[in-house]
Amino acid sequence: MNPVNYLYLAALLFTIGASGVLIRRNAIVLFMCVELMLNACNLALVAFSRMHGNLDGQIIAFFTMVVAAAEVVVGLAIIVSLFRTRHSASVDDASLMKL
Amino acid sequence: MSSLTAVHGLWAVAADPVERIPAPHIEYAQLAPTLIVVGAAILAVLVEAFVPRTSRYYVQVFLSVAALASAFAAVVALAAGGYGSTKAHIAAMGAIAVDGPALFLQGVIILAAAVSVFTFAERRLDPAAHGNRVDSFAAQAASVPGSDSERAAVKAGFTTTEVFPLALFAVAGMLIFPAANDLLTLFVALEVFSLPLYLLCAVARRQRLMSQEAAVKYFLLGAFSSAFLLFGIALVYGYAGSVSYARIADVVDGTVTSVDPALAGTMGNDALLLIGGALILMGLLFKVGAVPFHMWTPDVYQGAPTPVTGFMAAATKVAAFGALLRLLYVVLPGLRWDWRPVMWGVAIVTMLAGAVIAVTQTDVKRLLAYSSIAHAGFILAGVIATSEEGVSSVLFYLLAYSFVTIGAFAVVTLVRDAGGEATHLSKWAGLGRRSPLTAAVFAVFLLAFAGIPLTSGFSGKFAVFKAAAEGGAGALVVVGVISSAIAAFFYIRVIVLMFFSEPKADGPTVTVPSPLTMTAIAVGVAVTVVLGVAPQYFLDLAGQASTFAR
Amino acid sequence: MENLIALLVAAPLLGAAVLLCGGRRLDKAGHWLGTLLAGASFAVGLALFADMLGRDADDRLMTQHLFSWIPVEGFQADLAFHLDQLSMTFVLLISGVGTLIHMYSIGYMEHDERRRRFFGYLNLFLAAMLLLVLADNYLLLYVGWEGVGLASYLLIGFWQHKPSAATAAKKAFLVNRVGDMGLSIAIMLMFTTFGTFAFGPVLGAADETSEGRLTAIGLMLLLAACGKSAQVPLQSWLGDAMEGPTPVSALIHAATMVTAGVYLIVRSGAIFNGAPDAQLATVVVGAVTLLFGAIVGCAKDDIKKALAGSTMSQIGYMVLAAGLGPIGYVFAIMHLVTHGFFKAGLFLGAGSVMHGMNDEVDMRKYGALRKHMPVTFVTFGLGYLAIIGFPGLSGFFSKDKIIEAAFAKGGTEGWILGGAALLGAGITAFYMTRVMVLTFFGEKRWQPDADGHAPHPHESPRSMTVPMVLLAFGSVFAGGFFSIGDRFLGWLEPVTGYTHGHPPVSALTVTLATMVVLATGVAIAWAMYGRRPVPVTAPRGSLLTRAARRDLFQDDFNHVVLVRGGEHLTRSLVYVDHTLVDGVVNGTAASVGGLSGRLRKLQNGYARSYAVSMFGGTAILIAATLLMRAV
Amino acid sequence: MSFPLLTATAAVPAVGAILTAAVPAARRTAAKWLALLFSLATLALAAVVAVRFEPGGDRYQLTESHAWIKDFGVRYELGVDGIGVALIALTALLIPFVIGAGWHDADPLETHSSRWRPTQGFFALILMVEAMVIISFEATDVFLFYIFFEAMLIPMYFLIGGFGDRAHTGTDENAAAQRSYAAVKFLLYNLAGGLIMLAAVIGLYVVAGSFSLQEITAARAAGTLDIATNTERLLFLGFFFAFAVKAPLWPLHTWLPNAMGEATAPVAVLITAVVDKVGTFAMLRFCLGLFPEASKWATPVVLVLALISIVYGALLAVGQRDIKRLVAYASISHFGFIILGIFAMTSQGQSGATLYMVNHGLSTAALMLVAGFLISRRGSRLIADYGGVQKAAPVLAGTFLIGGLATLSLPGLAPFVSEFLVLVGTFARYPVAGIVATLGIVLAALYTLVLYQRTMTGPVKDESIRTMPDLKFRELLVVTPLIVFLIGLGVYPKPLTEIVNPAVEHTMSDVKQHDPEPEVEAAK
Repeated sequence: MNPVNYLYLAALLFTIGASGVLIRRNAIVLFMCVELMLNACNLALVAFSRMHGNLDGQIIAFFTMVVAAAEVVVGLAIIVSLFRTRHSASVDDASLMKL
Repeated sequence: MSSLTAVHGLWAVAADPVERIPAPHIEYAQLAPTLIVVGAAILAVLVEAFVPRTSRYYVQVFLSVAALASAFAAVVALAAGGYGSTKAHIAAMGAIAVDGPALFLQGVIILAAAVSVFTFAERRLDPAAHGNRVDSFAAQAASVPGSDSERAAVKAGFTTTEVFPLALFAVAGMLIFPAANDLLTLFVALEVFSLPLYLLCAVARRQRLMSQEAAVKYFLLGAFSSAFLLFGIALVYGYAGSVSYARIADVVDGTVTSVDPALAGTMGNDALLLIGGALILMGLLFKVGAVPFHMWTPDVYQGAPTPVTGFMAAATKVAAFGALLRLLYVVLPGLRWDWRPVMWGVAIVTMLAGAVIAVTQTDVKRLLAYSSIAHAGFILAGVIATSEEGVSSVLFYLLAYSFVTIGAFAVVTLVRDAGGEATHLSKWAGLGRRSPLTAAVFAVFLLAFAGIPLTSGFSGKFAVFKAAAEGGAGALVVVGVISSAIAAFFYIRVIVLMFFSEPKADGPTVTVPSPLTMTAIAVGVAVTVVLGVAPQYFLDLAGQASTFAR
Repeated sequence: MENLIALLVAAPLLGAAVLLCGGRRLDKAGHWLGTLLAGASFAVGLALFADMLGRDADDRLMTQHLFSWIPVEGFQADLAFHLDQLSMTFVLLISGVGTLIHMYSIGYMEHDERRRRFFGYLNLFLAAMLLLVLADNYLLLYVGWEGVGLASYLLIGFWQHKPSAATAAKKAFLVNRVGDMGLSIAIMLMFTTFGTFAFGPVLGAADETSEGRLTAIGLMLLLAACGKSAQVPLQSWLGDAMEGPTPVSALIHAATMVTAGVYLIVRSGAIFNGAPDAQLATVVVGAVTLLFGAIVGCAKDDIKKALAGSTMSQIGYMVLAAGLGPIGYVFAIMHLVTHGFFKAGLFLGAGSVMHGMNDEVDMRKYGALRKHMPVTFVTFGLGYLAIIGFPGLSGFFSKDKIIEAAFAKGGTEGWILGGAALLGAGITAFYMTRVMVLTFFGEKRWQPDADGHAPHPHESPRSMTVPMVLLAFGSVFAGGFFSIGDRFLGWLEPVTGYTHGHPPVSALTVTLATMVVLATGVAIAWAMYGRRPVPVTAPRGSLLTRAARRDLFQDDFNHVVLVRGGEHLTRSLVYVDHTLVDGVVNGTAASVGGLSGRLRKLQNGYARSYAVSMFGGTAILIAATLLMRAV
Repeated sequence: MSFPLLTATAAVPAVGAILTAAVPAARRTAAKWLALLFSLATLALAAVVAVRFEPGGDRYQLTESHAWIKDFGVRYELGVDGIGVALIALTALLIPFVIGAGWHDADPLETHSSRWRPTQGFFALILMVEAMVIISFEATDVFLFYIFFEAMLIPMYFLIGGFGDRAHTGTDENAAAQRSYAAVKFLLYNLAGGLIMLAAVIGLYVVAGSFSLQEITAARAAGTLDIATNTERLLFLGFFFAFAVKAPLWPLHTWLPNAMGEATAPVAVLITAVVDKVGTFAMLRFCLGLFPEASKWATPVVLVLALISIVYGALLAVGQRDIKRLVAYASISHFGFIILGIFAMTSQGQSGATLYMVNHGLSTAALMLVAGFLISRRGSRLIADYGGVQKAAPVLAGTFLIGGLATLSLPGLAPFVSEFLVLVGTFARYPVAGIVATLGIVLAALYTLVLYQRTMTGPVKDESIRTMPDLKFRELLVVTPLIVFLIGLGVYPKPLTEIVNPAVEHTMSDVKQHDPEPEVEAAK
């Protein structure tokens, strides 16, 4: 298959993820959308890696996974503590500070 | 580039029998500043695990200060050893640059961090709870505010001493960020300093709802932006076939020597490079707080515990601008004609929007947040100069700006009423009558922000504008002075409020802090004045440090 | 001898400084000191006069250079004095009459607690006036010119607690300032024309200059003269200036200061000679004013205001004469001197009357005073005869010459001017007779003053009557002394120049005509006021009378056009400044504020909308980057 | 190396400011005396400067030059020409009077907390302003000048906003609001001007590569530095804008009435007599010196604005109800004269303008300080609240009148000399402008005399005026020397003109202008 198609897929996934961030309210879902964007990046990286015939892209993908994991740890901690305080995981509820 | 390809290029050698895996060549001594901080951070985690609760605070503070001090000593030693100028080079197999801008910014970050740690460690501002001195951080961040478990934690005298290792980790990330010499390191460093900051935002003792909200917003938007950054990395990698700065630069310039067919195919596709570059730029502009990627700034600055805000405002900006400079000057100079107009637009919008929106703010911390946005615009004007003067002016500006910022936020921590810090501007009315010294100090910081001569703010602004004008960006200078004039309005408004309004009867009081915060403020004032009156030495430093290693 | 010139100015200046700064300690002796220094100045003047008489007619100019006043590149103004026959005439008049009036004031101001200050101001006036006539350049003249304006301002408003006095003082200064504008423009013109404004070079080079320039300078000088000498159209202040104490009216607003305009024109003769248009303007101003003043004088019931109208009219004669050029210069000055005597005498007489009548000024409340104030009556009467030009007295000689000279102008102009001058003489006779009759003849029409005190008219003290007597001597004999053998002409001619004019009719005819007109005026006045009882409150009178009472509506015109208009202008400017000039800036600030208020609404607190902004920003960033490449 | 006299002249008040600020709260009288002492020491040094200055010598004398901020191309370069000497002398002369007149203006109220030290602050700020003004007059480096030109706004700002006139027309809160409005307006106007100038300063460096006034003027004269016409004009506008705000020139003037109205009288004097002079001084030194061609290009517009200022300021002064605002508008009119003289580009005009700066300083100081004494007695700034003061306080009225007469440029007093020189200088080149400007003479008489009439003459207004005390010894001590100077310089301005003339010739040669020749060469 034409490697470019992988890139289209990656772009599509990335856009879906981004749209999800913009549309969804639940912090967890939002967060999952961000993860989707990261994975879209991974896909692109791996595809490029293959195109260029070096491993850099794939290694970065591994790093990305680790970073994503770390983000999950930190992110969930924050989201959970917010949920416990507010009894709501909607990011729209957290709008005390504005203007 | 080749070194990176050599490390990662296992694909090609896997078929051969493995006799010896060549160990990567790491110049540990030259990476000492970062390594010391990382080491201290890990040690600090261990301290959390093993040192008894009562003495943790002291051990942590000592450890942090000691680590930062020795890291700074290492930076100075490296700089003295010529690594900032003649011996500047790329270390760690191409991953990290040891050169003038990196060392200068690392020095600034470490100093800013050290001063911030003083404010983190401040325990005299809030009244003691159950006989225990408390700082700005929650007794137990995990417990729900107002719950039994929190009360129990307060009663037991718990404190979130984890802030120190978190801060150290963040510093470590920041130290790498401006020195990162490939896109992967850039990304990792970004995450290393961002994640601890998200957490630090969430652990305020008072007004935890806002603190948590700030953390959530910061985290989600930060993650969102880093996804963009990563996608940009992917595209640029796709374009150049490498993530190494030097290699990408070569490909962009077309000076690359050996072109394989795949590279030839992608090189032809400029859209990859342009879109990828724009996405990376966006990731960095987010951290810098440039319009329209600035919207997290006011909310996060307001919600985060004030010492953290000060730290974040100063150190993050330094690190992010360092990375931005390196990206634009080392990786993308060949694309100058593409990114300069765009950055012009960003700088203009940032300067104006920051200044204009700040005019109607009513909260000191939000006000300072918008002011930081405007300042980001001024610094961008220097970035656009694309000259060595541009680099040195930005370096100088960052030095000047970071200390003023930390000092200003430190003063904000002092003004308190029953509900904690009194950040609403109306409560600051008449502060100058009640506490002339505090108000005067804050006024000095505000004047520096406003860029009044004889303060560091003026020297910095002048340096940046001069570089911009010499770089042919005269129009930016004009916009800059216009927005400075607008900005002056709200700084002046605060001064008016403090000095010319009658104090309110139930107004806040100024708490006398411990020597820690006093030191932080005093350093801020000293730097402000010295850089305003006799900046030559520091300009020299910045000037010598303005060459990037490639 | 020449080094004494400075002393003329210095003596009264010293007096002013000492009296004004000295404080209460000098209250007792202040008036003596002031009078002494005025006398000293007169004595120095006499000494210099004697010295001057001893010289040849061509060598009478004395100068004294004190120091370089304003030395600036290309601009040289010196503090230097220029004493020639013209200046000498003025010096003697000013210091002489001035000294007499100082003496008079000792008695007149006896009961005023601020007498010391009054003498300080008087001394200041003398110093400024002497500086005016002694200056060797126009800029220094300007200093004296404004100095007398200041002294006049201070003295008119001497009774500051009276709002009318304060207003009159301010008005005098302001109207004079309009004239001063003319003087300063004239000086500027001289500077650009000649590169200097010292008398010698300017007047010496006048004939090398284009007529246009000279006309401009002349007109500006005329404007200045109009202001200081109360000529139409800047005459309005003089009537109000009578708010000042009477000695002030006598000295400043009759004898000396108001004649400064005439001095200026005569002094600048060389310029006017080269500018016929300016001369024409001058004679027109003079003729109009002499009629204007006379008409106004007819209608006033206030004795001082009637005299003020007369002053205006007499100065009109002088200006007319001065405008005639070399034919008239000498006679202008001669009339000026004789007028100095008789008008000062008349004013002092009026002051004496007021002194005895509880400061009443309305002539309708006088009547039959001749028995109660014999000295005043006689001196006033002599002054009266002098001013109407009774044959043999001062006014007869000087005024007659002017009327002759006016006819000598020639052509239609000459007839018109001569006719106006003649008519003026008749009106003068009318209103002066009216004053005389209302005051000293007829029935007692005395009224108690505001506090209910009935007046007890009495003769004034010696210190007041002696000056009056001395001035009366001048009024009687000065004209004859000057005219017989053309003494005055011979004295002044070297300075002002003289050409003999040939009137279309013989001099004798003119004199006779004058006599007829004069007699008619006296007769009509006697018929109207001497033979009929005079009502205490003025009747409504004819339209002309009412107009004349209101200064021919000239003040009303000023009030409506200048004062009201000015008020509207300033008020609307205050509004403009506040709303427009300030408004633009405040509006800018407000619109920044408004923009800020609107922009901050974007920061709505929802993390997802922040993400939208980032997303959109990124899209723009990418689009812009791609677009840049495309362009 | 010789003794750094110019540095010392600026440093002494600066040190004085620091020491005064450090005096403990309870010892406020000591602070006053300390401040007075330092201001007198500055005066002594200024006198030494004036004596050491040789009118026939180099253009800039007593020069000092040290490296400062190499990276910005900035040197610490000081030097004075005659104009600078005159203005330094004026500044040093006026400050002791300002201090003396404001002796009690900043005494703490009982409601103040004990840590608030207004007195120390007040006098320290005055000295700080003095130091900064003096160094601006001395600086021959554009950047150095700019620094202090801007920095002096801050102490001025605190002086205006922090120590308002205690004679309020409204409630306390209202007064505080008006005061801070005035202070903010002052600062923002001037800051905006200064920031525009900053852009031009940077631009100048970019085109000239130096900040040294002497270097740039020398290079321009020698033709080695060629600035494109449009660039020069833009830079000129940047500089001029800042100076026109400071001076202030119509229509950038509206901050002045507010500032002078709300500030205490001594501070108002400081604003108009001292600080604003930096603006006109800088026009003469920097606008004309650095951008001669652009200055000539802008002359018509500047002249028109100056004329508008003259007439407009005077008319508005007539329309004011507030004594201090009236003086402020009068000052606007006078600044119009100064600017007119500068841009007439004749020796007389420029000498006149320089003298005008000095004389206007003295005359406004006299008028404003006496007005301040008056206002402090009655507690009102409204003209309508007065009447008949001369009955109760003749000396006060007399000094007020002399101040007023100086303001209307009565011959014999110092302002006349300068006003006439400006008029003559303007008329020589632009007759119409000269004639329009003479309108100012009439209007000046109008507003001054109306003010005097309404406040001092007429029947005594009320009891508080009947019992009004006359000038006290301290007040007399402040006013008398000013009057002596006004008369002295009116009669014998030669010492001043001798110092100023050479400097003006230099400026004239900078702009390559010659005085117009008279039509007829009169026989001298």
